[in-house]
Amino acid sequence: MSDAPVVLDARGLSKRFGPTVALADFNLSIRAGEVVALMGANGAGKSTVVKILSGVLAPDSGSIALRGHPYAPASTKHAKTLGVATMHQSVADAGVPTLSIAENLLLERTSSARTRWFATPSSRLRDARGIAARVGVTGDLRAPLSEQSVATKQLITLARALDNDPAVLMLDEPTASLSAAEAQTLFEAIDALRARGVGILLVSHRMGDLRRIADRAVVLRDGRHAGDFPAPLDCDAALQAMIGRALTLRRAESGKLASAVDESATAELAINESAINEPVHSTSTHDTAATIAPVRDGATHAGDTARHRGFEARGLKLFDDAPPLDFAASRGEIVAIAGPIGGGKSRLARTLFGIEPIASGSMTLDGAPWQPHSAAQAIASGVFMLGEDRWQTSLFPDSVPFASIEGTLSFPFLSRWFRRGRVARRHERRVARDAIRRMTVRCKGPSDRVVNLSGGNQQKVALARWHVEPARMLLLDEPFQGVDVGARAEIVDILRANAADRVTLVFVSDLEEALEVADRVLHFDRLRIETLTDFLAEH
Amino acid sequence: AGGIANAPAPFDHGGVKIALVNYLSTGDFFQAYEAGAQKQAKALGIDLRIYEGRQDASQQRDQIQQAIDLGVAAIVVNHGLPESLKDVVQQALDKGIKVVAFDVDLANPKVPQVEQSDHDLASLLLDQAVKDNGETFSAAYVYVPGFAPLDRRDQVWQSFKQAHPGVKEVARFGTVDNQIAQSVANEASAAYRAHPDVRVVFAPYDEFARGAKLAADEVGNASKLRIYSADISTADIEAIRTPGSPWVATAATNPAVVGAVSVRAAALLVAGQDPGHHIEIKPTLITRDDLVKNDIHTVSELGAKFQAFRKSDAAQVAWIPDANL
Amino acid sequence: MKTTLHEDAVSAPLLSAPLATRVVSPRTRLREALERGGIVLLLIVLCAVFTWCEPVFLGVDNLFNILQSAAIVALLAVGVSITLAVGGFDLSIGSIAATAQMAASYVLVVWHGSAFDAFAACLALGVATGLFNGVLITRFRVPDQLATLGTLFLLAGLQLIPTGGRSLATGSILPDGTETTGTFPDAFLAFGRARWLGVVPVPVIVLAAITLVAVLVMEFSRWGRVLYATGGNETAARLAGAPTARYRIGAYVASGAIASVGGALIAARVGRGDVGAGHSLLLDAVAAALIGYAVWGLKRPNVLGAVTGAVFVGVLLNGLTMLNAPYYMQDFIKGALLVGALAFTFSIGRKTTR
Amino acid sequence: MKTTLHEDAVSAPLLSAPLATRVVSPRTRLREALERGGIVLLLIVLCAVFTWCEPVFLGVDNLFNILQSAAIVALLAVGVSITLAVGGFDLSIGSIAATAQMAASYVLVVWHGSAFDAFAACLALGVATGLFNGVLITRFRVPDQLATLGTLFLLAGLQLIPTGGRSLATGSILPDGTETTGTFPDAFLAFGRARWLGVVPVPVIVLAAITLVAVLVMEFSRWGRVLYATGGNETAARLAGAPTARYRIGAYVASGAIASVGGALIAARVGRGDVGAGHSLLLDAVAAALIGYAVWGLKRPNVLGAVTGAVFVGVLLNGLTMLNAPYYMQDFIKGALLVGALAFTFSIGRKTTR
Ligand SMILES: Nc1ncnc2c1ncn2[C@@H]1O[C@H](COP(=O)(O)OP(=O)(O)OP(=O)(O)O)[C@@H](O)[C@H]1O
Ligand SMILES: Nc1ncnc2c1ncn2[C@@H]1O[C@H](COP(=O)(O)OP(=O)(O)OP(=O)(O)O)[C@@H](O)[C@H]1O
Ligand SMILES: [Mg+2]
Ligand SMILES: [Mg+2]
Repeated sequence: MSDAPVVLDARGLSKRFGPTVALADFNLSIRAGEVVALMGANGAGKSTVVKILSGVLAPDSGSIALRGHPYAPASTKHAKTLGVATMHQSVADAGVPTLSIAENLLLERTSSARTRWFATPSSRLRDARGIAARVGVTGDLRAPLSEQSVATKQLITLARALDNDPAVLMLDEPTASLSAAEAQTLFEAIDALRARGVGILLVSHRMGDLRRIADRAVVLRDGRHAGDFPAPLDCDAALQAMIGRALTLRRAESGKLASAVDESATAELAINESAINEPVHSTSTHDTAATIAPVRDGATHAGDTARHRGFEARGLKLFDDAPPLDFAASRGEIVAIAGPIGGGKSRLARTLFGIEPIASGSMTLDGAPWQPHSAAQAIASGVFMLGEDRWQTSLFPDSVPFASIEGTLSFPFLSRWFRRGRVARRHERRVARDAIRRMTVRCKGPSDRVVNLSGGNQQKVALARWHVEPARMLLLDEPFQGVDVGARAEIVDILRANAADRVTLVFVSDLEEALEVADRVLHFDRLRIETLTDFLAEH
Repeated sequence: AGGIANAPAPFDHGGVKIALVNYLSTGDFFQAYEAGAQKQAKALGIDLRIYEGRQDASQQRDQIQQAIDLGVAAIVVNHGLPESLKDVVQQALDKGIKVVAFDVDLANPKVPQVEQSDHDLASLLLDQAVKDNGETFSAAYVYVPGFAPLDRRDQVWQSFKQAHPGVKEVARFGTVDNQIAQSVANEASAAYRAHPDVRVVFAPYDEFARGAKLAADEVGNASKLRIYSADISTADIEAIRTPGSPWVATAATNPAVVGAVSVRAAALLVAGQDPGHHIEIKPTLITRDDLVKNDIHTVSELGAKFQAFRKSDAAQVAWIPDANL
Repeated sequence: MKTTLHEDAVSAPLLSAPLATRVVSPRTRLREALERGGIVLLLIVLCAVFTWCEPVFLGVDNLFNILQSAAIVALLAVGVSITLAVGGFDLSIGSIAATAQMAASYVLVVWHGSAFDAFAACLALGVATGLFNGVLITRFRVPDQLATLGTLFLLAGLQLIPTGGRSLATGSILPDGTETTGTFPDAFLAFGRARWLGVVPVPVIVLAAITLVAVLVMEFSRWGRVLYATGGNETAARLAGAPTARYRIGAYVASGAIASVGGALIAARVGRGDVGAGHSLLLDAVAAALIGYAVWGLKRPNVLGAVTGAVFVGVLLNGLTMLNAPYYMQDFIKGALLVGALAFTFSIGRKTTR
Repeated sequence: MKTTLHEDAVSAPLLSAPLATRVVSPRTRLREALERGGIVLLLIVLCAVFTWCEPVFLGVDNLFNILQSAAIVALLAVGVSITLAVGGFDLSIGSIAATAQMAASYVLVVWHGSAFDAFAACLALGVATGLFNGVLITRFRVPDQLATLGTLFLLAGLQLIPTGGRSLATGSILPDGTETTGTFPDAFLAFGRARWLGVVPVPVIVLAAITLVAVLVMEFSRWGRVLYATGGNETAARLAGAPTARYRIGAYVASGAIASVGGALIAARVGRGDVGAGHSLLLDAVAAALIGYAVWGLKRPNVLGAVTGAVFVGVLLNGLTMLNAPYYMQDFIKGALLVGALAFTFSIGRKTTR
């Protein structure tokens, strides 16, 4: 391994954005067939590294060598032709929503001057199938990309990255929105590349993933190199280097917030140990079942007592042909609804929020029937939802005048706060300052533009929005997308600290996350809901 | 429509199809023209097909071709660009369809030319201007090239300036942006301010004159100004009559009459009679004093006073019933 | 008009706006100042030049005269800007104005209505058309430009029908042969011609009032925020509880109403109903609204910019006419300045990326 | 543009369905068929009605007559569609055509050039203008509609300058007082007037040829894919290595060139340089291009749809004049049908969301 030739060698990279030092004198070298994990807290500069190496940004200083030759990509295209393929963090950049899957898969080919200019739709479809096969995407490739789930989009992007056999492949948060099974497909693809001697740079917040495939981890803190960790990965040390302090994960129990690194940390490690050699999904969950799940399910199984303070669904059907759902969540309780992508979690969330019609069944909130018919009504009655994929469901593009932190935070409550219409900036700013403090958002001030924040901090802003007003029920759809472990712990704290008097439902596709945040985990797939234990019993 | 007793074939049993192909349809003049044509056609029991003009020469070609396909007996071409019409008109003639042209010179012996003489019209106005203001005055000229009638009136204006060295054109402006009057007014008021010495405004198109007057009222130099324009409508008459109006004279033919004449000429051709090759309708000069003195308020009252204005006996024969415009 | 929705936006540097607490070099500060003030500066320079060539230009009367001639286009531009803000585009304003102008004349001349009736008719027409547009777009999902273009043609035809394509004034003949007898009451004419204290034309006052309201709403009220939010990311706005459909309809109603006021002003000034689809009004208004993007370097639709844009063009035309520039030069210079100013404003604001 | 027309991109997460789980009931199939064929169906119905009222309508001559009268608008619509596909919007096509038409006449009448020279001049002008637009937009970052609107005014003025605003024909006076002596050679006139085998007008053949090429490029070539990709998400296309800037410029050059061919056709048909020509071309072309969105239920700019849209309007106008509908009714009916057809097509294809 270590005698393999160095394919990519970066020295003294630096990048500033105005006053923000995104990257300072950073060194990185990748060998052929080596998988290097790039770790770092939100805003540490990971994406910046990726962008520089892929020719999106030019470094302020520093030099890069690719296969021994000086490498200074003039553009992403140039980078590609030189053999550096990239899968960027944002799915939104990745594809053309208005075009079909097939056309997206072929985007590189059609963009390259070497391709034949004429092609019949059928031949295109054939080529596309070939590419899709590599990541196991099947089915009607003529469907428009805009109708695909986040996961599919991501897989399609990867397929494209693999298509023009790269010397170096960079993946920024590839698994952020992938289910365990999908992640598995991805890793297999990566293993294949590794075998072919491709150097791989992997940015991820998921310890499990990193332990599964990383040969080596490079840690960034505040844009500076903060340590190198060979496999097998010492998580604690790496996390410490990342966050700069000993990480203290909260024990997952409602109410008390006793810090207990040992248990939950080991619990997490337990998951990860087993994750190394075996496929992640099944084994890890088994361990989990063994160690944690029973306790949790015992905790509070809010029954169908009358006057039940909290949320309750009876015989709820999302579609006519879907199985009825019966479940409840009390105030003060955090319930995770976990399951693979495409299982219907978002659908369920939107239904509870009132923007999707229910086929049949009934819902109650604090004993009173709950039948919202619009987001406005839900919000007015204290039911909030954080949608998945922040740039589609929560944040506003920079062309919007108030696309600043404060503006984003106050938007849902404008009519509540400013009855007479005039927006009082001072009040808004006060609220924002407070939120930034509580959420520890890494920014210069309330008037920062959201686009300029790093992925994780953007997510924090989106989350903070639903904490500026008291909620009766809070629905969080994939709240940890692209959020580092440290930030995730912080978010978990915040959720717990505020959980006391509200129902909190977290919809996640990552079991690890579910276990960390929830008092109780319900498994949800194909529109069918069951307690984690039952689910695990079946397997 | 039923036929007319003792009229030559085919008018004795009516239903003759005649097409009126316009180059321009908007504006009082062309509306009145169409109305006149309609009336005369009705009187003759003609099924008159009117093709709208959008000031689009190539569309006018298409429409003439369409009329040919439709198998009309005659085509009246109202304005247009000779270059774009000559060949299609020839096609029509070859198919035995009669053609009459109004205000567009098709230079074709087979095609009678109905004309409101823009030359006379302009000279009438300018002579009046000299009568009112003497040989030397500084004038503002409202003109937009590219419109056949305006271009012909422009030629007169140019030669007039040659002949009267005392006349200085200090300002020239004009636009056909909708709404014309309003856009012209915006320009005019700027011009008036920049050239306080302007005494005469030559605006040979009533939309222009309206704008020039509006601006004069706004700038407040109406008392020092005289506006000379062409064409007339009831609205124009009101504008001219208003106390202290700077709009002192206009020269015009009665578009309704012209319309009627055009249709009559076509009818004669269809009936195999000769309306003559050159049919000219003389314009009339109408001054503010005339209108006030004779207490004229509408175009019809105008007709009552001015014979030439009410009806023209051009292309008029016994069997053609009066259109009573 | 183009929005990019994504995380560490690759084009983020493009979009990133100057941050409150940013240490900036004097050069950047100058650049940003130019970026903001570019067009305004140009406007001032223009005025200076015109005054130098023709002192009358700077006369109070003439300045108000410019404002008056810009007023109507400015009004329409405000309307367009509002619809642009919700991510729409109202192409029908021109014909709304034209139709409103006919409607007013019809009420006055044919129905012998009062000034008030006429004005009410205009507003009703504007609001109705706005609703129509809004419903087409939100309920029937017709793309904005498509829907409003349809309305454009619809109105262009509609306005001709009552009069059979004739202009409307005392004594014009209706299709049924009757001659109209009503007249424009002075009260109505005053609305377009009178001058407050003999100096400020009423249309200018109307413009000022409407602009003020529009700016307050768009920039300082929660309604404005929802409008911009709807334009930026409708889904996000809807999920945050904003009745986006209603707001989009609202925007079109507003632009329709404003346009119809413009129409009333035209009728009152000209004193008759002129046929004409108002295409040139549309073009000028759109030009003004789009110049508005550049005016304060905001690069987004904004009311104040639109009005400035309209005045900009007004100054240009007035000045050129004073200098006796042939009318065909005016369009050219208008275009040249437009292009120049824009290239300047937008390229200067650009930061280097790949 | 983008935001308004590809809104499903934004509402995507609300519609997300896992790959390849589309169950198609016969009802949906019918609905989709209607969605696809809606406008075409309407077109056929129209033709039937017109033929029934006026048998001549279906005559070969008349049908080609319709195509001929639609040809020029159709050409421009093709151009606009191409720019719409890259997420742009070329507002300058109308004035490009008008200017090209003047240029051709100038070459022939003033410079005594050959038919070829004139045609070359047109193309050169179109390409140059397209480049100008493209550079403004890509290099100077001026928003598409803003840049092309500027060009619109620029050309509208420019075309008047050489002749001092006069129309240009044999014997017209130039500003310098000289009288033009050149004439339009028959070779050139034939380009707009001749009929192949005495039946098919040359303009129709030109249209057919250009449409064919455009369809091939836009739908079947990789260039077309990249154009659409650029319009759908420029960042993504650029990241995929497409020289998006160059493609956008290309699109504008193409639309400029096509528009200038349209101009040449006008000149050849009119036989002189007509100042008034082509003032309504822009709106009609845009209308056609936008109807194109609906024609095949594609809901995206597409060449074939644009042409169909133009023919649609051509049929309507031709038929209505045959039925002797007064022209002021025609605009109205045109608008009404437009709006109706669109509401139908877009609402029928609408997916239920809240
Ligand atoms: N275009 C920009 N303008 C200004 N600041 C920026 C810009 N892009 C990134 N930054 C800043 O640079 C720092 C590093 O950002 P980067 O996106 O690399 O973080 P990251 O490691 O990818 O975080 P995350 O894991 O949340 O994505 C952050 O503080 C961010 O605010
Ligand atoms: N009309 C329908 N009838 C029955 N089931 C359906 C229908 N439409 C979708 N489903 C199912 O509903 C589930 C939700 O699909 P969707 O793509 O919305 O997943 P999702 O909510 O985004 O999933 P997640 O948020 O967990 O990733 C899928 O399992 C899908 O098979
Ligand atoms: Mg990142
Ligand atoms: Mg989901």
